Amino acid sequence: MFAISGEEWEVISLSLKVSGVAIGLTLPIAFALAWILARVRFPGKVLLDALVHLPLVLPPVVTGWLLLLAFGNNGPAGRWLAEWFGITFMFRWTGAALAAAVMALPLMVRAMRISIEAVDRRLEDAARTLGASPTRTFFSITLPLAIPGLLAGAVLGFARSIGEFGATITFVSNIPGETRTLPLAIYGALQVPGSEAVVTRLSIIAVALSLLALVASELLARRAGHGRGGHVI
Amino acid sequence: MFAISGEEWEVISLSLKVSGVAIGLTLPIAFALAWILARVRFPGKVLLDALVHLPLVLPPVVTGWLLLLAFGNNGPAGRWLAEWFGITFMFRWTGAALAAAVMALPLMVRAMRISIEAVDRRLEDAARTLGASPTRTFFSITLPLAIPGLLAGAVLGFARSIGEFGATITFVSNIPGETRTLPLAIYGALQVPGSEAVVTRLSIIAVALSLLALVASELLARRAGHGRGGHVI
Amino acid sequence: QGQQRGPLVLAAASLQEALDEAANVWAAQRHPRPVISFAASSALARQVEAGAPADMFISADEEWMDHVAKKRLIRAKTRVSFLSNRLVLIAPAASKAQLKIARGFPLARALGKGRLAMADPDSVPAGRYGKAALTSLGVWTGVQGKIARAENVRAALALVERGEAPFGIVYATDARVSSRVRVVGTFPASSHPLISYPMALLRTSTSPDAEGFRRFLLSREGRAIFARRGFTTR
Amino acid sequence: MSFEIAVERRLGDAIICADFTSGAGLTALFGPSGAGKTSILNMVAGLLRPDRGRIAIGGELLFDSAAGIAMPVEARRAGYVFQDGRLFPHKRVRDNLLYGWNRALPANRWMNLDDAVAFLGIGHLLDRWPRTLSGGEAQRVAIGRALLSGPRFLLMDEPLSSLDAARREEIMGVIERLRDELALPILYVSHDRSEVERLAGQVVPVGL
Amino acid sequence: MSFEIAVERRLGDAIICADFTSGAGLTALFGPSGAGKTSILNMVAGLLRPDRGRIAIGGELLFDSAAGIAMPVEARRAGYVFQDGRLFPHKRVRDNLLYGWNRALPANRWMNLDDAVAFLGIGHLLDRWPRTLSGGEAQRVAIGRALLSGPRFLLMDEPLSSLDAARREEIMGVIERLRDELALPILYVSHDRSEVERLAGQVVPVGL
Ligand SMILES: Nc1ncnc2c1ncn2[C@@H]1O[C@H](COP(=O)(O)OP(=O)(O)OP(=O)(O)O)[C@@H](O)[C@H]1O
Ligand SMILES: Nc1ncnc2c1ncn2[C@@H]1O[C@H](COP(=O)(O)OP(=O)(O)OP(=O)(O)O)[C@@H](O)[C@H]1O
Ligand SMILES: [Mg+2]
Ligand SMILES: [Mg+2]
Repeated sequence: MFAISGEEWEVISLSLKVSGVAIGLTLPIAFALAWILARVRFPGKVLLDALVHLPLVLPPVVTGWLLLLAFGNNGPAGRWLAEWFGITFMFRWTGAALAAAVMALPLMVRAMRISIEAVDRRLEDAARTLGASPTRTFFSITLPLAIPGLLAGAVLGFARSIGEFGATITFVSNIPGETRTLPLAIYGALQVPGSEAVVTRLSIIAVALSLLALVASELLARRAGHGRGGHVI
Repeated sequence: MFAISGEEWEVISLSLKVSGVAIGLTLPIAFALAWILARVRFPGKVLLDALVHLPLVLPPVVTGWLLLLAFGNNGPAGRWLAEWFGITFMFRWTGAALAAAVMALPLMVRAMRISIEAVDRRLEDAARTLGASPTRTFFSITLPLAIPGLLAGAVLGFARSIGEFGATITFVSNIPGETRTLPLAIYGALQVPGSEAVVTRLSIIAVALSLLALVASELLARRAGHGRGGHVI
Repeated sequence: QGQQRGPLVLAAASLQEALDEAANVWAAQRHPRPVISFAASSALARQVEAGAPADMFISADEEWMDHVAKKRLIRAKTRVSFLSNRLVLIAPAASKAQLKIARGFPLARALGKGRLAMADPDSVPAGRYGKAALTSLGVWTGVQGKIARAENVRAALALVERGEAPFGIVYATDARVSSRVRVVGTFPASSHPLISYPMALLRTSTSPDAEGFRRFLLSREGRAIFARRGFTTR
Repeated sequence: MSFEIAVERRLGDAIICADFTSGAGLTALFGPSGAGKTSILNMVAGLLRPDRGRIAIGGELLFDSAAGIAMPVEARRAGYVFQDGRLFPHKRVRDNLLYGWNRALPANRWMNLDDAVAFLGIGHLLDRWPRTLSGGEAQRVAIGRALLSGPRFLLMDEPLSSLDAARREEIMGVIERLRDELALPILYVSHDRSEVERLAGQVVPVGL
Repeated sequence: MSFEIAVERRLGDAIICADFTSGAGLTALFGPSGAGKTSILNMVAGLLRPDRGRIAIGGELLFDSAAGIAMPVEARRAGYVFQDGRLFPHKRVRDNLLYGWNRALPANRWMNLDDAVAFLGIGHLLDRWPRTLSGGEAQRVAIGRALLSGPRFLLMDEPLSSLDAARREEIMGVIERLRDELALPILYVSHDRSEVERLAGQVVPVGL
């Protein structure tokens, strides 16, 4: 049961590539959004907040469909990106990564936001009096103090993207070697009677992958946490 | 376009019931899990952590299938619950609520955990010296200080459960009035070509519901946040 | 409560419109309206397997019906394959592509760099029929690297509707309701196994109306409803 | 004997140890910064576990590593004024003050809110959130909170450090009364020699 | 003129106001708890915006509500020793000390790490995390961090409150040298009359 076929290796490495790229590229965007939502006051903030939550609330198939409308080769965003940056998504792993990123975004933003809101502003004030500009303060104080949320967000997002199915298959369909990630392979297997063994094996692999991410993040959090939790005075 | 039919009202109120019950009942469980993961050290902690993340990593369809195996009328847990408590899940809204709860759990636990980890333990120490038992301290200090994470977790979970599709349809099917929640109704509409208007309307309703939850939580957070963020000394 | 509850029917999602209409007509004849749950045949079959308290199962292919039959979960005598469908090749409505479906027809060349949208040829019934048709026409090896495997027929249809795929293979019933696609050609019935939708009462069935509804679907009136939607009835 | 303390505890590279018994009244811990004064108070309160040793107050045994005894923090009834304030940020001043009071048995309470508020001069602050308090205001609330919990003994870690002379005078007067009238055992940390001379019956040097 | 300060700011129900000019040297703010001393330092540092007023130091204008001028905090070059410590919990003591130093122009630095470490007696703490420091240790690190940032003036809010007499003496000596040799303008808050008498050229009463 645990002999992994060449085809399955392909699925696994594709899943890792898609999720890795999706989360890696989304991390800074998610953090920026979290910071804005935690710290900046502006009209329409609730709308931005709702927009970020959108992929969570809608059935994934609808999100996939919206992605198709916007980022398909005939969609406005898709056409624009193809024209200016030569990026296309349709039927490509880039599309799977986009879907994974969009689905993971709300989880990442929330986790980070909680952590940013817990950062003691008096420490940022102290940094400013010591000559740090707001940007510097952000990178040297706010960001490192929010690392627990950053890591938690990354893990949540990674796990979510490893499991992402509905939006991906609707947006970029299921193309072996391009967009067939683990969940798509699992789903395919589930459609055939008597395929429980394959489903089980692939599911265990998916779980193992995110378990690795989980453990890695716990270790990083422990390292980053050394100085934390103490008294400020 | 915005005339909501009687059937749609049924779907909306069912969705609210399912998500409300799911999140309401899961809230204390999620908080307890978050507290254990944040505070207690024990062997096998990573396993518990992984177990909580499971529904995030697996494609929802697999989660639904596992629920079916465990909580179906022939499943071990399902049989046991039916025998001892008279609770059955198959094709019932209770099953939809179970699926929603399971899918929302990892998000809720994570958000709460971050907040609990940010609680200053020196305040808990102070409460102890003032005569509060560990339990009392938990309820009067830790829990209220973790309210931001609790609220964030509840909103994330609610949004997720409003959007839950794959596990629900696999576990308890798509039965009007019992298990056909908003995403299932949207899925049904998507099966019919040219039904974009219905899909759009139902999607907007789903988004509006979670927007309400979002706004409510922000208001609650603001109220609870009055005393926060200040200096301890 | 006071109103009697109709039989619970588990039906393949692709039957949604037709079966809903049939249920309405049946209900108008002073029967309790059947409660119908539409989902993928695979999900429904697994629910039957898990002891679902339902009355009737209508699958989109014989394989899943065989699966539950083997487990003795249906009343074998009530099993009947009463509907059929045809496979068509479609293109976006604006497409000017002309293709005549025949042995070795140049589908791969017509696709160019584009992809052929169809339900997953390895798992979803419509995809399996499509694969069989293309294989028997001798064009499968040329196009198999150019398939966009969709979750189901409707998703494949959407890809063609949006013009993301230049061609697609769907059921005739799906193609006829979309104004944004054009049927390029119909696959010969002989090019693939017979498409059939089997129906059966479940062993757990308790509803006194289930058999009545089943008969209604098989009646001339019932068949007419499906025929109007493009199904072939047997 | 009020305090019978003999404890040892390793913290990082440092070893904190204390070994003293003291009579009734106020015992001052006196020593340079980093000597271990706060750590000793934490061990007495039960917040820091000694590696070994024995702690008894007024004859009651709170901790004995040899006998495996360690009374839970909340049962010790310490009135601890922390060096770092520790007001509960989510409770208004009134609720901070009453936190321990509400949990104390009525028989154990020996001060009520009005008295505490009066001598600390914090009546106008009762409905405020801790984060809006000035340093000295927060410190006075912390003193009040500790006293209102009806403690059996007091642990005070530089309780008057950021108060002005007049306030200081007043609070010292109250501490003297607690010491004399209630015969409350008090462990007191201060760097101010005049404070120590005025209040302490006994001075224990730490880390000297 | 060192400090030319005329500000007003409403905080809750209280109105904090200050209006004074002072010559070279150290100016002590003296007043009861809650009078507004910390708020005044915050306004000078730029952390609290006055409702109206004007702040100039050594002839340089930092804030003028009439002219709409408000220099950003980081450009003011204040060496602020906070009443509540505020060490960065995620940086070791060394990195806390060097935080401002690294950001200062070399020409603006007037003290180096070794000197600060020596007179504050914190050499053995350089690799420690702030949470492991005692109250007085943390306070000394905070003083060092402010001095090392190469400030143009100092704001010190009870900087010596939890230090023992010997340390206090040493640090006061350093403050005197900064005042006299570098002619740094210093705003100093303390409740200790002897400290104020020794250091201050001028005493500004607040809230009296
Ligand atoms: N976790 C730790 N790791 C290493 N050293 C520690 C740790 N916790 C405390 N210390 C050290 O233990 C010593 C005692 O600390 P303590 O807080 O008891 O001192 P203190 O006498 O109260 O000093 P102060 O008057 O400055 O408050 C200090 O030198 C401190 O640096
Ligand atoms: N957000 C706020 N809302 C209401 N009152 C406030 C707020 N912030 C500060 N105050 C009040 O403003 C006054 C001045 O506070 P400040 O911290 O400047 O006093 P201080 O002179 O430094 O006192 P201390 O010597 O006790 O530190 C205090 O009475 C305080 O309660
Ligand atoms: Mg101390
Ligand atoms: Mg102050």
